[in-house]
Amino acid sequence: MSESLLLLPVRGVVVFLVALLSQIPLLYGLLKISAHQMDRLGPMYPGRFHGIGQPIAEFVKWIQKEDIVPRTADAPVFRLAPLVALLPAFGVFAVIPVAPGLVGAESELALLFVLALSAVGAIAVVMAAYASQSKFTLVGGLRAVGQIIAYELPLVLGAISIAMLAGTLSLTEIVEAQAIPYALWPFPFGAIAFLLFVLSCFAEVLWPPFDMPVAESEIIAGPYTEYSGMRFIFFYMSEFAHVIALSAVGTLLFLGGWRGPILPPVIWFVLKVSAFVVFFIWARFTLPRLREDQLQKFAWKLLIPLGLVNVLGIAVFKVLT
Amino acid sequence: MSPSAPSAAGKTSLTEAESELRILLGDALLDATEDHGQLIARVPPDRRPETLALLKALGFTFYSFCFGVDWPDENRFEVVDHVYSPEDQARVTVKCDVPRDNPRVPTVINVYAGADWHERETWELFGIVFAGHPRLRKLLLPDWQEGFPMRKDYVLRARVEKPWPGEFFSG
Amino acid sequence: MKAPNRVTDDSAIREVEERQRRRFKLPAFGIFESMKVTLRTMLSKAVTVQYPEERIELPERTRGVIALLEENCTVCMLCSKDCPCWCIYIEGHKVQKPGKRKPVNELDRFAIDYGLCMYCGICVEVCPFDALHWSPYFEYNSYTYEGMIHESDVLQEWQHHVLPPPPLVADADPKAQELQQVAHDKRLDGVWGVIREQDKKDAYRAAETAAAAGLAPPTAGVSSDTLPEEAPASSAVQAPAAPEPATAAEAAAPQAAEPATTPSDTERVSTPAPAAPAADLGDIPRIDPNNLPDGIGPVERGRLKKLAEFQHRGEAPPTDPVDLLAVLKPILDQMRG
Amino acid sequence: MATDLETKGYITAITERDMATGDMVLNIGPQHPSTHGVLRVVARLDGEQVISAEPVLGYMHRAFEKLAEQRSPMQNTALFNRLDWVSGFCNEVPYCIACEKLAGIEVPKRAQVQRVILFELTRLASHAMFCGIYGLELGALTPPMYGYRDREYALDLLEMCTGQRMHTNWARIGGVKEDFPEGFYERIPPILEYYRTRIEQWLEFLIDNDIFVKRTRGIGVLPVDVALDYGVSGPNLRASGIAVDARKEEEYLGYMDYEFEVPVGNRGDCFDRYVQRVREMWESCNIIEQALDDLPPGAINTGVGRTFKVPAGEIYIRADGPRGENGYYLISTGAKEPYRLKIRTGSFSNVSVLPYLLKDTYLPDIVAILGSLDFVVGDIDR
Repeated sequence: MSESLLLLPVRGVVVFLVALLSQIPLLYGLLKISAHQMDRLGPMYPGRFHGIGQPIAEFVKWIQKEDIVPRTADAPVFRLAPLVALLPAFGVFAVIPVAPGLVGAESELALLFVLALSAVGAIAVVMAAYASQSKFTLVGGLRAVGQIIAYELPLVLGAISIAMLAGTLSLTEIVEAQAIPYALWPFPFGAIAFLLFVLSCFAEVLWPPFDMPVAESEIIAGPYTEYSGMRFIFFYMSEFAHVIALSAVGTLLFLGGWRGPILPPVIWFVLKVSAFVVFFIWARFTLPRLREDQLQKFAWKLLIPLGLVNVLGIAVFKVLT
Repeated sequence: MSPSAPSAAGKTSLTEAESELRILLGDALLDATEDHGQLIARVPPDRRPETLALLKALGFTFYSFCFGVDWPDENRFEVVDHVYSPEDQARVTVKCDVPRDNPRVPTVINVYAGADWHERETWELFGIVFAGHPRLRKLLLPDWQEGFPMRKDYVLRARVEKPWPGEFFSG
Repeated sequence: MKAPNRVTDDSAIREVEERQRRRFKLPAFGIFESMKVTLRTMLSKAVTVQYPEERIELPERTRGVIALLEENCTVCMLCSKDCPCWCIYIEGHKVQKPGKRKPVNELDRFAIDYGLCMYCGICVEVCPFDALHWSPYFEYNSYTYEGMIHESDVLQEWQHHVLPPPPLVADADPKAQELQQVAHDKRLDGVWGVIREQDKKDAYRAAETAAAAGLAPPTAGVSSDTLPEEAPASSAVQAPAAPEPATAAEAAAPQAAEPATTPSDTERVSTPAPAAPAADLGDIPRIDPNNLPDGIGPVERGRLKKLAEFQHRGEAPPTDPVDLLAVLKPILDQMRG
Repeated sequence: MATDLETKGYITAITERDMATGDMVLNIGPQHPSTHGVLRVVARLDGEQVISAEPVLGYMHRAFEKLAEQRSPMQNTALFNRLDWVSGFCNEVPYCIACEKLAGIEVPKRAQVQRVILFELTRLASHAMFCGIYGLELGALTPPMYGYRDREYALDLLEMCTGQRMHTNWARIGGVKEDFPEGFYERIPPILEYYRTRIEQWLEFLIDNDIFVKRTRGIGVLPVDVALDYGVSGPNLRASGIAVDARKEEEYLGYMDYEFEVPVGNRGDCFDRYVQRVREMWESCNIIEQALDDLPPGAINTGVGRTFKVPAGEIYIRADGPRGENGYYLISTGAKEPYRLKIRTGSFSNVSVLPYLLKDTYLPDIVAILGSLDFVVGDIDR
């Protein structure tokens, strides 16, 4: 017991570093994939080789910028909001198992923890939107809250379906429970849950086609309009951390986690998460965005009923088998 | 003189429009000439809405634009409206003269909703007041702008502030 | 209001609707159509040209910057008069020259304010004496407003970048074609330094000193013979139409070109000398920017031109971020062999 | 109240009214990602719903009509490139035609055909850009890059011929400046072929996309009579279902000789306006092909010099540019400079219909509608 207590800070630091450093490949992939699908090359100069140093350069650029707090803003809330966004997003990393036994904090309720923390982001958005005292942030904040509430439900329903199928909330056990070969849940329950999960992920991280809260062609940057410098990239970092965390959870829930032939588990895990992330980026830069009311209709009239039916179906399925 | 005559459809309908206008407006139609494929009708300023309403009823439904012309020598402004008939492919220009010291002409935004901005533009550039226009505010110019830039006596400052470099050197 | 009685053909919209009906077998299926398009693009080669080290070749007519040929300017002020932006400043004075009846104008100052210039080309068009030319050069920006006012020395320097006007299409007016050909040849003879009076003098003096020093003229004779042959056969067309210094210079230049270090030689990069003068980059063959070898891509062409520029200046080309010499090595080898 | 409005600035008045009602006034622009420059839209919002919206212009007013009164025809063509910089060549041609018609100059056929080729290439470039940019308005980040890329092919041709990509200044009174350079003909057919494949791609990329259809179908419906009333022209008017096209109606540039269709829409919503432009690109390709086929030999200019004076008279010449009816009402008193030149631009009238279109829509629709009108702020403000 004392040993694990001693290791706690070490584990914390490692988790933090993983969360922080994983943003570098994500940002680089984002820049490069988006560039190539736009028929561009993307960054080419920093770091000599194909702009490999661009994420670092971006970071340095942003922290150099002046940190502006608008005069009319509610300063303490305004300053606090980025941290409230960032910390839960990083916290999710603590319970994600990368390989058997390789996890920040093994928990029986890991899935619940993930879902709970990802909802905290909504509070940060509201704080930012309210504290900025700007009309664009107000519209963006209202949209964001509506959206996160609407899409938290399908996300939970998708995850709960899997938890029910696996009979556990522990991510490690969910991976173990997935049938051979590596990723198979009974049809159609798994497929529906997957669909719900993926769609809600887009909405959770505010990426197109569900990026109305930050729709740059309508309301500049939504809740983040008034932010600059360090605080602005905190939001972005939390967004990226969210993307990675949700991709990792998606991998664990649906793609069989670290399981795979020949290659070591960690490699498999990273590969699968990367595939998830690449798909996210690809769709993000391709699709136009829906309108706010269409998005709400989509969630409440289609996804949530679908999720409920799915959960019901799984319950019946579980009883029968 | 014009090398390109308007299309046959336009020609007949222009004459038709002219005769119609003559019948309906009577003496108010001061002058009607056909020039370069368009009918130029001159009416007194107070008959402007009526004329345009007639033209609209005759099928000239496309409101092209309205603008002013400054003739300081003759002490008058011209208000020119241009309408187009998509059916007959004919164009009619309606002109009315307003005195330069009291330029007032009734608005036509009740006839053509699109005249709104064009009249505002003419108002701010020439100072021609369109009586009855509900939103006669600056459109293109800033609020602090004084004077009416398109009048001939308004000097284009870009051509005054700096000496012309094209002046041939002496000596 | 009458309804428009024109025949309306909305088949375009109908087609699209029909297409949608055909395609949308599943709801939201069209999204994958979009994603297919981006995926295809992602896997194909990007169209980006990495500007500072890769350059596309600009067309000859590109209006990049206005170059001045001071010798041709008669200070007639037409350009300055017709400039819509009033951005050309000319100063001059009258001089009575011996042997001339009337006093002649002499140019004191010719400056163009590129902060005002709108690149309309009117000055070049109205110039009756061909003193102004467009060149595709475009890298003359400045951080200050004053820096955008370029005086005649800089304008003159840009003559090096002027390209010969392109020949016209085959079915163009024959007269226009002929004129264009004349202009083309005139320019081709002196793109990299139009031959001016001063050059002629320099060349003449250099030839004289060379003769006095007893340098062997016969080898010079051989190489001077090769010069006109390598250049496109143009002097025939040029001779009647260009009574300007160019013809005289052409006669003077070949004799003068041999002493490898005369200023006129370094100017005349365009004439591909058989043996490269040792003034610059060692074993690189002379690159004639107007007569590049066939079958190379636009990027390589641009690079070759850039290299030619360095060669012209006698500087070593940069190796960072792209080593021009290394990249162009196959082409240079090919040109050599 | 009316006098209040007359004395006070417009915005002040609106704000005051709003203090009373409590609706939110959202200032979109003049510096905003989706207004293509410096257009400003003052929208009164009730939540996401737009109660009313009013464009505010003038941030880019450069007094072109005043400037033109001080300039000779040659200088004016260079100026008018800057009206609508996305389709520069289309702006200078009608002015040249106006001067030519007043002076009774017969333009050589070869020059006419060359003008048509360049005109339609400019239209291709402009529409190609629109097709991409409109994706950005709806939030897709990739299409604008495709739009810019595609446009560049047509602009390359323009640059090869005229020397500049956008501000061509190539049309002259009595013809064009110079003939095409060698190798110009060979470059056109592959590029037309490219554009045809692009059209197919836009169909796949956006028109087939459900989200795109959801965002544009039934949004910003513009009935024909309203469109005519406001003087909306060009693709925007045709998308509403009436085939008004100056190329078919006026005799200019010999457009009567070419066989092409004037496609029209049937609903007049944003989707139709998009399809309209995609379809017009196709027709432009056809026109260029035909023009290339019957390009007669001969002179390309009547050689009107720099001292050309426009004879007295008045004339209105309109042309169908990519943004709509682009016309010049020229009143000349026999001097070099026009006495009065009214510049009728497509965008000005097209944007004037915005208060009608934006009423009772949603906030995101503002952007969708603004984008679908395909305006250029320089063209609005002049």
